[in-house]
Amino acid sequence: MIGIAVPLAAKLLFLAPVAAILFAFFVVRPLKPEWTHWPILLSCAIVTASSFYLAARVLGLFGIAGGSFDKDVLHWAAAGKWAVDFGLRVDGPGAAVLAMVSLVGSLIHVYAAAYMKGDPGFSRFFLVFHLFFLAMIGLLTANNYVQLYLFWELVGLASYLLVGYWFHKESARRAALQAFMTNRVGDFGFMLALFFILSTFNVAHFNVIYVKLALTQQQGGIPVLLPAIGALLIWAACAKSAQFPLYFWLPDAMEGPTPTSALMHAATMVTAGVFLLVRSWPLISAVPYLPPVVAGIGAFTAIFSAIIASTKKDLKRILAYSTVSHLGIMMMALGLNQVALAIFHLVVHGFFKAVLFLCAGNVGHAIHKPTANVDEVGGWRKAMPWTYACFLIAALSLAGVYPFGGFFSKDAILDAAWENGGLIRWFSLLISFGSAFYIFRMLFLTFHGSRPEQQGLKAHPHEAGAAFVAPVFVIALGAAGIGFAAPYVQELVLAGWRGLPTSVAAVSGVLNLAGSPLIPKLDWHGQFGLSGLMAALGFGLSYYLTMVDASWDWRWRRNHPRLEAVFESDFGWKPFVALLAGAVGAFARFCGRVLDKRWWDGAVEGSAGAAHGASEALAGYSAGRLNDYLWWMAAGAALLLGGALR
Amino acid sequence: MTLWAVILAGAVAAAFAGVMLFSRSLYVSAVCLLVVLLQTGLIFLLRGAALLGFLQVMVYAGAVMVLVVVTIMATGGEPEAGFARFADFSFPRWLAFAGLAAAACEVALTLYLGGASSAPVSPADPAMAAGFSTALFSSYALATEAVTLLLFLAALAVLPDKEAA
Amino acid sequence: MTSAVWAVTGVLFAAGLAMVVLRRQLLAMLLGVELMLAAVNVALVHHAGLFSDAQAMAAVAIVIAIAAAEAVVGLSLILRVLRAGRGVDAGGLSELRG
Amino acid sequence: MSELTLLWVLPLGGAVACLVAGRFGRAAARTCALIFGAAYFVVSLAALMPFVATRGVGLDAVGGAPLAFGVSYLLAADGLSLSLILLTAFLNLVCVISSWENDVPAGYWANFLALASALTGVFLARDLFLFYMFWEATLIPMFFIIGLWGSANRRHAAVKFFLFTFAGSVFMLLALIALVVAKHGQTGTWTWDLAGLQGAPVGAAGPWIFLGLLLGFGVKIPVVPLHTWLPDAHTEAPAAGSVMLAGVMLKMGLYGLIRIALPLFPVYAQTWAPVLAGLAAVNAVYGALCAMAQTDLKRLVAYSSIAHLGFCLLGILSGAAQGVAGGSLQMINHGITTGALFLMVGFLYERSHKRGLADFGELANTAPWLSFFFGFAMFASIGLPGLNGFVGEFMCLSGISHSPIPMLDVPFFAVAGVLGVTLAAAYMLPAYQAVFWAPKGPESVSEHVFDLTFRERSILWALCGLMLWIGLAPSGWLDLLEPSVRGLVR
Amino acid sequence: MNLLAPQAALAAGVLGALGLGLARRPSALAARLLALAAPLAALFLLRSAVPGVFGPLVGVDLKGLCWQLVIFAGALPLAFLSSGDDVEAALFLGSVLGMSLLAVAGNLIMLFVGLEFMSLPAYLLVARAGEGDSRLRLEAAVKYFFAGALGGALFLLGLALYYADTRSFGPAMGPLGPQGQAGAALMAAGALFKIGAVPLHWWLPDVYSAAAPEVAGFLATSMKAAAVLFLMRVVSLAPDAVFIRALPGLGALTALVGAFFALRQQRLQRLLAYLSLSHAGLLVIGVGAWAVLGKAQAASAALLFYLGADALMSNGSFAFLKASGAVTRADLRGYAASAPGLAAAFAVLLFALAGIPPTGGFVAELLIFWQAVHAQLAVPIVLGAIAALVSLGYCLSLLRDLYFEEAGSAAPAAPEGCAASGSRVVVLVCAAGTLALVLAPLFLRGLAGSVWR
Repeated sequence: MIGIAVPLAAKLLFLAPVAAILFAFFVVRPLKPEWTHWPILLSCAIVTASSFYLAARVLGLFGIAGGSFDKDVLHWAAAGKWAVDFGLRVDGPGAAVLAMVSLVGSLIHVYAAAYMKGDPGFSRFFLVFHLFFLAMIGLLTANNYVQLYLFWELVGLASYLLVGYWFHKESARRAALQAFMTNRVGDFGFMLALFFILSTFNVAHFNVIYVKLALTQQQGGIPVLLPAIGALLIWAACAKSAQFPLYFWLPDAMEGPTPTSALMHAATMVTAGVFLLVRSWPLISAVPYLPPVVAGIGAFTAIFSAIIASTKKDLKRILAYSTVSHLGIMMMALGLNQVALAIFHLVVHGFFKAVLFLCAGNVGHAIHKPTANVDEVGGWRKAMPWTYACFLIAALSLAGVYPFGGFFSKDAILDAAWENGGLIRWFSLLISFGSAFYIFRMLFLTFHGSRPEQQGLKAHPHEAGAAFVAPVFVIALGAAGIGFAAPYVQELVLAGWRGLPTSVAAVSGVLNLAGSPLIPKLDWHGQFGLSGLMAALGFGLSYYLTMVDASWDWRWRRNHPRLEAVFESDFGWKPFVALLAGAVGAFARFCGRVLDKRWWDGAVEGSAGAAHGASEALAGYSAGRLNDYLWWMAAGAALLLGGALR
Repeated sequence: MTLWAVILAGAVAAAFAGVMLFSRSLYVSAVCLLVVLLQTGLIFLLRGAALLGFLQVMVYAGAVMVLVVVTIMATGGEPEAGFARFADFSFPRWLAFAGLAAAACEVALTLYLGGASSAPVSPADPAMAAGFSTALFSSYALATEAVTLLLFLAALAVLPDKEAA
Repeated sequence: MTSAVWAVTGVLFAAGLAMVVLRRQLLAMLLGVELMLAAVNVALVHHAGLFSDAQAMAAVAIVIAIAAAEAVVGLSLILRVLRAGRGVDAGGLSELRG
Repeated sequence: MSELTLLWVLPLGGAVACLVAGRFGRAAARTCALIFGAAYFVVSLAALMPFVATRGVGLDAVGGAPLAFGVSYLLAADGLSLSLILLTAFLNLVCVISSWENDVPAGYWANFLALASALTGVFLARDLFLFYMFWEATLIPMFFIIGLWGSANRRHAAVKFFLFTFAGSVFMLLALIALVVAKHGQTGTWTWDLAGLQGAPVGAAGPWIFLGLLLGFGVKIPVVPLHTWLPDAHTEAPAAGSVMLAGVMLKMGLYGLIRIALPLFPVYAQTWAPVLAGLAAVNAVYGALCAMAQTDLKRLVAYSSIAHLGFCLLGILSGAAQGVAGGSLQMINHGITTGALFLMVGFLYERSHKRGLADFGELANTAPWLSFFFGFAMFASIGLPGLNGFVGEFMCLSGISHSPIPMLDVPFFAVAGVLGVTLAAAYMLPAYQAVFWAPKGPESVSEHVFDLTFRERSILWALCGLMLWIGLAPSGWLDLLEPSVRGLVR
Repeated sequence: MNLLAPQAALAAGVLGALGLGLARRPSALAARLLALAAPLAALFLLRSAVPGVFGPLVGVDLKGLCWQLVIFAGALPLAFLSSGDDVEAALFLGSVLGMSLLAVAGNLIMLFVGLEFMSLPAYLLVARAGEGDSRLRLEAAVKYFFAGALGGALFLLGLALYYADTRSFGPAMGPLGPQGQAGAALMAAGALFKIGAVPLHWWLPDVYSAAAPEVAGFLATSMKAAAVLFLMRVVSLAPDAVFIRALPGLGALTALVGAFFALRQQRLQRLLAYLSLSHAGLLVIGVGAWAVLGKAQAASAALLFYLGADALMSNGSFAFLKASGAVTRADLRGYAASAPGLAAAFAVLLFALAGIPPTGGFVAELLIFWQAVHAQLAVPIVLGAIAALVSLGYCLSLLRDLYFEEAGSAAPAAPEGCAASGSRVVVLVCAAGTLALVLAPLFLRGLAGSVWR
């Protein structure tokens, strides 16, 4: 569409992983499976370099010219006037997320090489892991909805295979299935939205859709199906980004190996939903009542899952609910029309949440388990100083403490919510409080406390080695310092949109990006002060309940088993979903075994039986008597005669 | 005059046919049939087909009835007492009778509807009666020959089966 | 006249038919067959005269001959049945059924 | 002999040759089958090549003077026909190679080649008499394949299969006759020529004729109330038989719709479309629901076929370019994907004589290649983008959601279709997990399941390669098919 | 005199056989040669026969010639297989002669003569021909005889009524009066009895199942062909006869009854008998269509083709019973394993009987249905289709026994000897012919111009 040649870097984004996967699968795996990660790590390096180059290109940094581009490279399918072409779109939001994904992803690859060493499925893990990486890159560089959907499904596939990686475990199998099925339920919306988009706009390309939509809006209206499209896309995003009501798969998905949880179920894959909404924001924001819905979903999910996170004991589950909460925050930002903020928080969250997960992985590794329970650990800050340090940095970032990354992104969002006013203003305060509470509760329980209820003292925790710590530390540095990149990210996002001449007018009109602040105002009197206060309150409360009244957690569980059950079932939502799934299953069994097999096929088979029965019944009329025969002949002749005389 | 003679012969024939139908004894039935056939022969005569009447008497009375009687004798003569005249059916016997009676009524109706409209009766044409015998051996020769051959073939019926031979 | 002839034909034919259909003994049934053929002959002869048609006369002659042939075949079959020890009762011939 | 005649005579000759070679032992027969299967494949490929060059445009035809009864020997091929024939030849070859080690008599190979011949005839015939002959002739070899080499309940399944499908086709035959008679009433000449029958004045009998055709084709597809022969037949057939049955024979129904019913009755094709599409939607959803309830792996795949053909039907009925083309492509796709699945279920069955979901477990550890290929084909089957299933389903549903036909453009059909896509995962994945992931149960026969041999892997690489090829670059295939079905686009 | 050359040949055959009987020890070989030579000679002489009229009795038309072709062809297997003596040869040839006389009959009297001529020897043939216990054959013959006699009498009454109304033994000049209608109906009853239409069919399964298989084949083919022609002749008498309207319905009913009764049969020959009955029903539908279509040549060609195909299918399938020695369905189990060639031939015949392509049976059934559709006989067509479906059901279950089941413990011993190998030849030839008949459109191309315009 645009007469710019695809730069080599963009090609390498695909060529390197594909080549690495093929080489690893066909050559390395049969010969030396434990070396599978080498070609893949090489590919990671290439991809990271390429994506930073592309980000620089979009920004025009370091004298690299070219900017954004959007170009078709493949005629995928065509019939008559209907055609879907595949292409590459490298623009601001894409490049920003791409840079984070490739950097964090590559480091997690390095971590995984150490973490998964010696596992019998090492080779399989790396292949699928890298396949995911490839799919995520594809998702971020897709230039149309169909292509986006393609990679959207592929990341789902990778998620399925990795959540079910330890398939001998019942829980892992169930979690994998649940993850995939829930995403399928979301994809129901996405696919339907695709069809509506295609039938409304006759095209799936973002930039063309933006222009067409802008033209329609200039004529003072929106396409009939647009509200449906928007709602369906939001639904799809809710599944992928684990928003209420479809959030429940993500905590269970922690059954996968820790690198998977870190990369896919925290830093990157789950943000695909947010990314989809960013891409679709011109469409969604054109329907006046949809953004508040998005904001509402986000805010509710953020608080809801923060509360549940506060009650969990499994480290990875706490982090999973935290992820859900932060994805809610991103959605909230989108709902408030703060697109750039949403992307920025997406990037920042990717850093600190990856660190938190990898630290949890290190802790688990110390007790030779995929994940740890707070009952099994405690007071390990001395034994695992590096891990502790990284966790602390990330926790501070998550809680939004200046100058860590989270402050710049999360508090900016809360700021925007405050400015927005209304109910969401008070939600933002609660989120601030909740985030601080659950993350510090986790920190204290894991690294500080040493209570009799915990068995951590009996274990002998230790750092697992440089390969486990170094990548984490590098990411933690990113988590600490990323806040200062905020201006660049803002510039990246805006420049990205600007760099596409055919759509710039439409986009700037639709998005109204200019007014969005990326840096939270250091306003001590307003939201900033309040949210800081709430965070401090959360910190204090968690300190009191874990360090001062050390056994409080165990006590209330013992005293209020029913209350715990309520938390355990996510306020009853999980049983409800299970009930729904069970109902579908029961209906399917009815269809398959009763309706189809017993009734309908029974009727079909019965018709053969009926024919035989009729035959047997008729046989009674053939007793072989000659006089019968003759009588019938006379009767027949008489009937003919009677007919003839009529 | 002829009409009344025909009616009389017919009535006699009908009466004997009835007896034949209901008689338990085969001898009686056979004799009744003989009477009926003689009456039909008489009707042939009355209608000017003397040759045919003669043929009727010859063939039936002379040949067929002898055969029948011989066969009756061979089968052991009269049935013992209590032997049912009428056959059993797969359905109630009255139904068989009723059905057949209905059919007979139907036939009667047919004849009534059709018979009345026929042409006036002319006296038998002697030339025609003579012409008939020539026809049998000229234009109807083929049929005659065929029937002759058929009679030969029918005669084969009396030959025993080859196993029996 | 025609009506009378047809009445005779009808009554005789009906009696023959009843004989064939209703009677139990095979021989009686055979007699019925003969009666039916003879009954038809009455009508044919009458109409031959009526239409002055020698063809019909020839037909009657042929029918008589055929009736004789039929009687021969029938009687021989009945005798065979008898010799095979199956009596002369039509009711006994019901092994072939179903 | 023209090339088109050769296409159907060659495998038939192969069948005879196999029988003759059978006199010299089983090895000779199978070698013969391989040679003829390969030759047939090469010839069908060669026949398709000109169409690749012209991007599917054109027609290759054999026409003869009318014979008795208004019948004439008319064969014609376009992109659609030849693609389906190529699919037949390919799957036939797959069947031969996959049964290579089975110790079967010459009749086995002969039946497969005869089946291929009849199927080829169906796709070539342009004379309805000829078409019906080939159509019914396909039943005979399949009857024997199921009945002689199937599993436990094969006898019943074979009879049921034959009887049920014949019940449909007998009404189709009556409809064809009525069509011919109607045309005769107009022109005074008897003809069975498909082209010559266009625009026959059917009058009041029209709906009945159309219904008769639908019955014949609908049983074969199968459309939902007419489907119960399928699970039994597929389940009881030998592996290779299921491959041909699902891979090609089900396509006959759709092909008949595309080639005969819809073009001959363009008006009914529109006015009845909502009803038919409703049935197709039911197919998609109900097939999936039934599949969810199955405990027999092969039965499950069989029900998945019902669901998949629902998508095809939706696309073909849509009257939109992408739907029609996608529907035809999905015919090919389904042949490859479901063929592969049936093949692998067959491998499982050959090794263990079990098919139940509960009879296996942990195969991913002991038979990694099998689990890899099964997973691959499974994801293709449930419509994972990047593999072939997605392309077809996507285009079909895109077509139905943007249909130019009145009443078809309501979102209901697209919603039902997408629901079917969604449910596909709900029956496939649990089955996959039960067989390949879950721990072995007490009744497990997994220890008998050794991994795929080189021969089996080679077949599956070919099939999976095709899945990937069509999934990533379907445009070449669409170019081939689209001109043939353009007539159905409103 | 060319007109009656085939009949003359047959009559000579009959006389020869009768003469043979005069010898002290009649040569069985000579009798068999005679039985074979006479129909072959008749077939040969048929080539030079041309349509024409000879006196009031003989009217040879194209239909009559074609039908004789089918009749003679259908009789050949019995001629070939007959293991009988001179008496049987005479009876067989006499019956064929009767059929051919019926085919050339020019008026009703000759028709009646032909009817009785073909029937009387057939009764005796049923009683005599065949091996083993004659009880059942005798019972069948008696039943056949009485049914036939009643049918003949009904026909004769009809003839008289018709004659009284029209003063003619030939086609009616004007519209029929009530008497004529009644006569036509009764004559049709006689013809329908011969075909075996419901409810005049009861004798048929008994006779076909008890007679020797080859005789049953003869009755199911030649006799049925003659009966169909007989019915067509009656229909031709008066186009306004009311009974014609009942034919399609009766045919459909017959097809259904045949199909449903066959379903439960365990004895193969009885099953084939009911199958034949079902086919007879289809033929009656065909005759009905032929009448509706104004006696179109295409329709009679369809009937002829059907009968021709049936001559192969029925003869072949009955001969299979003789060749295999199978009596009940259980005997068929696993038969394909022990005699693959014969089983394959029987399979072909079964598919043909069920009307499945690519066999001649399919083309035949198609042609009949075609005529019926053309005549717009909607309900009979659907009923006929259902009957075809039911027929297919048991043909398939026979195939299932044949191929898919393992042999039972008491498999029948394959009959040995000349007769068995002769019947094997018949089965194979019939199967091959049935297959070849599917190419009918090809080799009937010449006819297409005249009949199928």
